[in-house]
Amino acid sequence: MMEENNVALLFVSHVEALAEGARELLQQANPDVGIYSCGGLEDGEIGTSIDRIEASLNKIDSETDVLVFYDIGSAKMNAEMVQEMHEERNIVISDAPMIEGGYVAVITAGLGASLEEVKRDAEEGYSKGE
Amino acid sequence: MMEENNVALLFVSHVEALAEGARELLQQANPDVGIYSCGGLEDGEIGTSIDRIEASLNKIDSETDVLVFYDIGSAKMNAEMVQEMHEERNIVISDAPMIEGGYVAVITAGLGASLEEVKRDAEEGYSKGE
Amino acid sequence: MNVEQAKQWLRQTSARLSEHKDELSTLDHALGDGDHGVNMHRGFQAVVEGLDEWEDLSLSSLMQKVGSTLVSKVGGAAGPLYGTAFMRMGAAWKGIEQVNGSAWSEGLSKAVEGIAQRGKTSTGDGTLLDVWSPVAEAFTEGEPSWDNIESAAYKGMEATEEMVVKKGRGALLGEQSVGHIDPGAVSSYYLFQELANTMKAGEQ
Amino acid sequence: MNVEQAKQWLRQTSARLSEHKDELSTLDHALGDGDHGVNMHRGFQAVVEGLDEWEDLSLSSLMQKVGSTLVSKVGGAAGPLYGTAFMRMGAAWKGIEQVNGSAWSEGLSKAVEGIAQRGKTSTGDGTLLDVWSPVAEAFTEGEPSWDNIESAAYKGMEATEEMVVKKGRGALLGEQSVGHIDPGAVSSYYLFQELANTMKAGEQ
Ligand SMILES: Nc1ncnc2c1ncn2[C@@H]1O[C@H](COP(=O)(O)OP(=O)(O)O)[C@@H](O)[C@H]1O
Ligand SMILES: Nc1ncnc2c1ncn2[C@@H]1O[C@H](COP(=O)(O)OP(=O)(O)O)[C@@H](O)[C@H]1O
Ligand SMILES: [Mg+2]
Ligand SMILES: [Mg+2]
Ligand SMILES: [Mg+2]
Ligand SMILES: [Mg+2]
Repeated sequence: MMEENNVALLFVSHVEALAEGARELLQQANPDVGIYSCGGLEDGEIGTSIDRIEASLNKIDSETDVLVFYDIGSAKMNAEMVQEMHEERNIVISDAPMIEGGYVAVITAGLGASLEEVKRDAEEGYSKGE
Repeated sequence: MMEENNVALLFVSHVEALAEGARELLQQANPDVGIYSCGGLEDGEIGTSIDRIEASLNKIDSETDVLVFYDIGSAKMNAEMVQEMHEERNIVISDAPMIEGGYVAVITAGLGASLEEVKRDAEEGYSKGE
Repeated sequence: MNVEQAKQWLRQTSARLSEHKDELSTLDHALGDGDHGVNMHRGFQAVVEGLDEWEDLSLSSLMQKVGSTLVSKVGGAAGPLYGTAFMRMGAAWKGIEQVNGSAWSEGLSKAVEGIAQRGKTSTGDGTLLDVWSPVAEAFTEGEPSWDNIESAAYKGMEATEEMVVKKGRGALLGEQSVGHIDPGAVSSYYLFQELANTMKAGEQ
Repeated sequence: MNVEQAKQWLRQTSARLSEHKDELSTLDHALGDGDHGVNMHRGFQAVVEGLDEWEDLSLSSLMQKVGSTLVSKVGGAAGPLYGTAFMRMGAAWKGIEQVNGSAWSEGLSKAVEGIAQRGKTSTGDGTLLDVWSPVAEAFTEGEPSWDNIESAAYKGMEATEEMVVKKGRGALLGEQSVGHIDPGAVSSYYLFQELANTMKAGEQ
């Protein structure tokens, strides 16, 4: 029923459980969209690791566009470093609220929207409450 | 250094790991603020349970004001049911983005802000990216 | 409807929802997260398990118990919505042993009010309310016409296919939500169809 | 500074940061999440472990390695910031075996540029940049005055106490961030003090 979609979502958090929990929640909303997650440091401490971000990225087909969601600022800086290291890939970082924007993103990505559309919808199309 | 604060934060998610990961991330930002979490169903499935929300609420001193953050709409409906069942308590539900608003909330709650101030800051004082 | 008939209704509904578990989840896969069948099955299983324990309850208390069980067990949006509906019926039927024409009308309109409040929704939003609301209106002061009620439920369900969903997860799809029947409307149709079946069997 | 002095500098910085781990975390407790000491300790531990393996690297490659190690290991905002700073110094010092007056100036101003880009920040925001920037300016075309450099770092660090923090976690505190020295500024001060110590020891 879903159109083929070419945007994968990557969730980068300071806490592994948070990233993985987000993935689990959003994957349920559409099992066909590629959703990846990484979080925490090797030693289980709170933080983000570019090695883990890269490892997640390497799981995604290199032709697939990637929209990255992050929890707080330093995760974004690390995501930007990985983005710069992979200029050959189409990676975009979203400033949308990670869970709420991510939910919109999985829906629109599932409808076959482009990376730019998914990013815009995640940042603007999010609504909560009434 | 922190003033006494009288606002506890409660994170309600469809996924236990997500709620608990949020708690872990935010608790680091201020170990002195009361942060509670619940998520998922008894059988490990994705969903929210008013029993779990109530159990978390019961861990919080009954004089303490409670600001509830939720992930998606049906969690809010369940939180509202619990809120109605406990009219004797001061429980308010925030429509702020759960992680980003929660981060602001833990900071302002830690500075001794009132429930209304914490709610407002979480919903309006959140900024991401630049 | 007396308390025994209510129990019969709930048992039949539970069986019906179990049978249609996969169908409901598939419908929810298009508009939501694909768990509506599992959710309703989980909730009504718990209700049926409860029925054996709730032996001596009045009709009103039974409805309250059903409501709180659904709220606790369903896990998704349908939980607080169905739960509120049953609790409001229970409240409306305080002291009533046998639900008749006006009590039906009163109970169902309170249920509809509860769903609308809980879901912050109104008819036309493409949700289960689009079944509950015409069903409530199909109850008149006189004795219910179960055929009318069933057909009101059926038409309400069918009508959701053409609606742009405004509430719940499906709302994110915008115009793309058109063309799909709402899963909550379908489960509600089964609920009312089994009500009609139960009551018609009792009339014979 | 030759490659051996650079290694000495890094070793001394690592020891210094380990000594002050708790102090840095306590400072970060007031403005952030209380992990800056642990983060810097983790990062520079990994650098020191690397030094033994990176035996035959040029000064430029060594700086690059230090930078990428810090990015990988620090875990907090300081990781990409310090990491970018070292990588930019490495890039500026391509083909240079001995960093002298103008190379220092060039390397540090590239580092400052890198931090400003990475952190989307500028001086006065109450961050480590408020140490790095005056330090870069204290390097002139001639041979460095290590006393000047150390005092520029010290003054830069101290100045953060009066600033409203505009970037990083401390920014959420608004006016309440005034009265606290920025932890990243303090770790940067230690870094440059150990640079001065190392270079002054070499001069004797
Ligand atoms: N705000 C709402 N108002 C009315 N009905 C709603 C609302 N949100 C969801 N629903 C109903 O709930 C159904 C989905 O239930 P379910 O799948 O069990 O929950 P979830 O969406 O949390 O997974 C929808 O098909 C719709 O009929
Ligand atoms: N955007 C930024 N620009 C410049 N420096 C920053 C920025 N964000 C954080 N910092 C610096 O990083 C320090 C905090 O580092 P650290 O505690 O290791 O990271 P985190 O805040 O992720 O826990 C701050 O004291 C500040 O000097
Ligand atoms: Mg569902
Ligand atoms: Mg669900
Ligand atoms: Mg920190
Ligand atoms: Mg940190």
